[in-house]
Amino acid sequence: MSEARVPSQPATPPDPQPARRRHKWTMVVDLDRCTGCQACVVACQAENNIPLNTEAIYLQYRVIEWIRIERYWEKHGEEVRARYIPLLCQQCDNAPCEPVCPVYATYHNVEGLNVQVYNRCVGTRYCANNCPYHARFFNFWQPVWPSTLENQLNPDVTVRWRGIMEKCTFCIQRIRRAQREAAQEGRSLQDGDVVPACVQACPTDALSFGDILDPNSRVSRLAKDKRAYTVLKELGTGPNVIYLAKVDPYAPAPKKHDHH
Amino acid sequence: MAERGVLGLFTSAEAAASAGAALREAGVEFEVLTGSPYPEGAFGEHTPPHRLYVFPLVGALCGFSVAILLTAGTQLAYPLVTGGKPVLSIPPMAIITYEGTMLGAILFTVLGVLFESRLPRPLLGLYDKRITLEGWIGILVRGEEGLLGPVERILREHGAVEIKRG
Amino acid sequence: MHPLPRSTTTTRDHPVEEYPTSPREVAEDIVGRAEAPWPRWRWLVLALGALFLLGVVGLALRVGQGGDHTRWGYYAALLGFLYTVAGGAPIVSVATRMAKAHWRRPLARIAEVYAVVGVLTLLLFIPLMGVIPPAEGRNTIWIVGGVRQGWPPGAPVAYDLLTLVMVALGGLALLWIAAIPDLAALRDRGRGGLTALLSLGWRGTLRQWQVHRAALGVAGGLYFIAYVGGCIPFASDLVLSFVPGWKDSIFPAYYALSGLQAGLAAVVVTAFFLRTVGGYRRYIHVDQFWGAAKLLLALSLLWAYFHWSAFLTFWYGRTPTGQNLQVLLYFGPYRPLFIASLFLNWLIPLFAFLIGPVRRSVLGPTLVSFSILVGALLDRIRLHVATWSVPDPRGHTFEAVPPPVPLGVADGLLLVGGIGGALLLYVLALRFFLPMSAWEMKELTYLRVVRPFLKTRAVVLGKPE
Amino acid sequence: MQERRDLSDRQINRDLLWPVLYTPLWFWVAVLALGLVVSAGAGAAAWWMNKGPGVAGLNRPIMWGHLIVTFVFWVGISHAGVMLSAILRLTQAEWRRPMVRAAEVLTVFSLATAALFPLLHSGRPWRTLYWVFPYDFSRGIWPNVRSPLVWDPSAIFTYLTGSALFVFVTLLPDLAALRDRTTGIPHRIYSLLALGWRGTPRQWRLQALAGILLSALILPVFVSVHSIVSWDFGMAVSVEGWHATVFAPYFVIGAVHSGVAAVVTLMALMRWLFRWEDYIRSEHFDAIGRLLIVVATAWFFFFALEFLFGLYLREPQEVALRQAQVFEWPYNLLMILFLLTAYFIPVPLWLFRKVRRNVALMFWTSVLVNVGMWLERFLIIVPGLARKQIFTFEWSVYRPSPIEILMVTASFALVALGILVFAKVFPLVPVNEAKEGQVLKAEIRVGRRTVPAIVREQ
Repeated sequence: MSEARVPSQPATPPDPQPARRRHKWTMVVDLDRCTGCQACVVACQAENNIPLNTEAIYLQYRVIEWIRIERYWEKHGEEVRARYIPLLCQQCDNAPCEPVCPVYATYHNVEGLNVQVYNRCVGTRYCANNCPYHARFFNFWQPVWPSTLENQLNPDVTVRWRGIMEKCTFCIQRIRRAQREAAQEGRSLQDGDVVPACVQACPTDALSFGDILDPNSRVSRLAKDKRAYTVLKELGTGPNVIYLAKVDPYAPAPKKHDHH
Repeated sequence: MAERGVLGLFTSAEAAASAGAALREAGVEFEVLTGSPYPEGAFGEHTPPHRLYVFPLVGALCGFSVAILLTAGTQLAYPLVTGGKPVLSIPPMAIITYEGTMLGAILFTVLGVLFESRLPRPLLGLYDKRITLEGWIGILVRGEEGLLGPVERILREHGAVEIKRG
Repeated sequence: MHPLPRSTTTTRDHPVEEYPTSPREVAEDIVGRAEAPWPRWRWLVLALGALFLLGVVGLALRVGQGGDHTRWGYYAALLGFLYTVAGGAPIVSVATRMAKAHWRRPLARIAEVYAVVGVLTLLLFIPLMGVIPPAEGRNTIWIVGGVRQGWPPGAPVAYDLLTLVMVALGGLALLWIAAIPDLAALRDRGRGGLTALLSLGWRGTLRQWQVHRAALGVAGGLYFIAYVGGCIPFASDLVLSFVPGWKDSIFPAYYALSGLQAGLAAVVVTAFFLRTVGGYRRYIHVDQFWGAAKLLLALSLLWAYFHWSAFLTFWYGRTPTGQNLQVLLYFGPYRPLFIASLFLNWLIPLFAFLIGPVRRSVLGPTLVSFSILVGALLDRIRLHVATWSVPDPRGHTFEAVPPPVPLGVADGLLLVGGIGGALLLYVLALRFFLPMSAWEMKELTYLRVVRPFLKTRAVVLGKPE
Repeated sequence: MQERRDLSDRQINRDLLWPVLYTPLWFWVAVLALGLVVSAGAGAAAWWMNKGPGVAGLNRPIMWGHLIVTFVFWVGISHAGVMLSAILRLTQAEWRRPMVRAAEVLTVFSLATAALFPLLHSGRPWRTLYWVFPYDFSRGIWPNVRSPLVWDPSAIFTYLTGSALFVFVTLLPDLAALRDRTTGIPHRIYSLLALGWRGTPRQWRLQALAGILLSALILPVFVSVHSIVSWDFGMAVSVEGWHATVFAPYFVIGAVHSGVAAVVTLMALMRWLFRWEDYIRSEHFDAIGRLLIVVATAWFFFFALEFLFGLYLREPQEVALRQAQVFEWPYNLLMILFLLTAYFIPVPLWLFRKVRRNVALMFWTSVLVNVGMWLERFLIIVPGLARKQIFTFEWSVYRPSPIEILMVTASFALVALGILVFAKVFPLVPVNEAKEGQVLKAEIRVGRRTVPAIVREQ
């Protein structure tokens, strides 16, 4: 039986496809730098043809934000502090959302990305239920843009249809372009070639993106920081988004559910 | 009429039973037609053995193998990794294989029931509506003219209210 | 649970052994032989007594070696085995009596007498009270126990003790109520002392019978609730809460169910011995083994079903805790035990009982029941020893799988002696309470008649409201 | 069993076959009314498909709502059916006779109705074919067998096929009776369906065998079906309150609870509509009431387990979920209603023999049970999603839209319509079972009293 090979320390899950793997894209979020300014949210909106989140949509709880700023309050004795944590699809190695899809509309590709196949999706919404990070978004309505905005749609990104699921792709279109350009120049990808929209837009440089398999890439170095932790570690989803805890006399030690 | 035979109709089970016993003594093979099930051998008839239990087993085997092929094949045909689970995940296969096995068993059982009770039967043959409508009991003997005469007499002796020849 | 009509099994002409047909035969047979239920039973008592002494020695050793709870796994396993098997057996009589199944009648007393073992489990628990770590910081069903220090007072052991007391008392009450008419019969044959006392001057008036029937129903229901409900704190405090972060809501149900399965198996094996050695051939027929076999088949399927539900949930969830749990319980050092009980409690019963002739025989169900009993013991060892071997039960996640705990001399002696002691109690009680419920057998003599039906013979079963 | 009457076969035919042979006015009225409701539901579904899933009250993270609740509900109802008839056949309970077929038919129609909902509920219903069937040879991408949503169709297909065939096989002798009773075109049709049944001992014996063998085969399927439905939720590691090991047996026993109650409702209606007082007698309600007490209590035990161990680790999200279910509006009200209707009102009532033998009371209590069981599914599914993880910023509320409510209502009408039409075409109480009951009826004299008894083959 395959389960017989379960390791006794599964916090780092077995790599399902080590042979074919060339990259393992990873993002590092330094919470000490994040100011919750939402620039990343806007940049993502513009880059990925995300439908407009009007007031009505907000009131329906049907916002689509591939990256969002989670706001929560930390109470320390008398004073209450606002805390921000940018949350996006964690591109989990053991993504709970993948196996539950009946039609293989989402699966794990060799670059460690959790990809969504729009035209396979029938919209059972099971993946959204099974995503602990609330990182999957459903097109309840047919997305429409005012005619003035139609020309700003990104030609590299599919415009989704109603009734299907979507989520952060780590700007896979930019990854592909970087790879193409590298190939044309006959060189291999270097660290910093791939810059997702949110990373590009972050004014405080709180977000960094790269290939964790490259030992001297920026994310590899940051991931070794002692502040590094992953969200909801106890679920064993193996996220590829690594957070660096806030440096703060009040900040709790990096452990699970530091939302209180 | 396809078959040559005589059908004696009885209003009471007792009469039919005694007639059956008499026929048995006379060494005549006969069949009982009733509108509702009676305990086995109630009319002294003997029912040939059946092979119904073979059918579900065969069906289960077929269903099992088909399900195994389908589940294993579809996982391997397009090896997509989901959730870090092995490409050939046994537990989900077990579930669907279970369903397939049971489906095969059920289908074959139904076929077996029809086959063993010799249905569907194109022609009704010697029969009488009152068997189901009035709860009469029919005793049917198939055979040659020479045999049918005495049989008919036996049936009448034991109180057959009506005799049908075919 | 009536036997299916013969036409549904492949054994066409099975020799029909007849039950006694008159109440007085029953009285002669059963009540008459009360003093020596079966030949050479004294020797049996002596042998079992010797085993029990071995157990006492084992306990002494275990206490002498000291150590924390990790050393007491096998002892806990013995306790769990006795609690579930002996606790589950009386349910057999309760449930089948509720279903008005006639085939239960010869088995009812055999099952109920197992309740006396409850006293032993109660005594066995007392040494553990000093060993079980306190509830603080552990997951327990004592909701506040983990949060507020030392509340509710004495959690968990005090409540487990209470549970065991309730089960023991409930079982004894059920046994006693069921036996009153027979105790009266013994009294009338001149057995005095406790028998006469417990028969409460029963005279068998119509009113007394009505009250008796109602009381039996109530006692049965209460015992059922006591046992199944008791499995929640028992399974939680003696298994689940020893592994940090193990959240398994089906487990108490599984614990109770596997107990029922093993309890029924114990009843079948006992019935077999009473039939062959004990000379109750006219009372215990194939009917009984057949009916039990069908129940055992159903229980074995449920056994696997509960296992599968838990296994699948953890396998699919893939949380670190869940995966470590599966290593600990299924794929790690205790794998052989798991495989063994998988065969003994599921595969063997399943495939044996799929065959009609095996179901409808005396030997078949007996052998399968024996395998179930062995499997149940191995299963309990796996569960308790594995979970108790975790050094620190506090915390919310289960990080490291501990090494296996070998079976020591003391543990071996304890297992042998504990089971021997339980059987000793059982045999003594069997002599006191009669191995067969005489009044129910008398009832059968006029509720079950064999009549000619047209040209065949048929059994006519009376179903009083 | 005191009220047993002697009935001639002719009498039994007349009593049990009349709904097939004559059509009362109320039948057409009922069909019309139900048809209207069903078409309204169909309209709602069409609207959903046309405008998009936005017309539902769903949102993030509450992606599943009324339609999934109703799916689980109807699958649950479908379990009674065959389970009841199977258990009673296997145990040869004499009181099974009038209710087996009604139960099986209820199974078939409720299951078929349930199967509609996951498809209608999806984002693109018109593309769900490659979810349900492995047919996509061209692209070579098949259904993902690792997904519980693929286990569902396989289980439901097996169960639906099995129970439909079960109904047909046990219907054969009654089809023969109808064939002999009717004339003209109906006669032709029934002759075709009866497959030339004559009622030889061999055929009858195989009937008995089929009943028992198919029951034995369908029981494990029935257990698996609702287990798999429960795993749609139990496998979701991310939803607190779904990922519980007890879910499979908890759902199954709950399904039995709601289903047996539904059979009681149906039997009461049959007794009233078709005037079958001689066949569906108070003693039957008594027996099934006793069964209900046991089932309900077993179910409550599992409910207690689920709730108790839901709080076992006392993690913040566990506590938050249970707080929502018990204390927060509107779930607190629903929780109270659910507990009262599903257990604390009916079960104490059933303890009284008088109540169990009172058809009207049994009818209303059984209806209550199913109100409660619907709420149970709602309280499992919706709050679980509303408090999914500790991201309090994302917690939301769910208000069903008229569209959803319309579709849910229509589902009830659809099941009722199906059973009504079936009752028009086939006898809803097995005629041959009733006759056999008369044959095997016996009595035993004990002293001055006669005890009702039944003949069993030696």
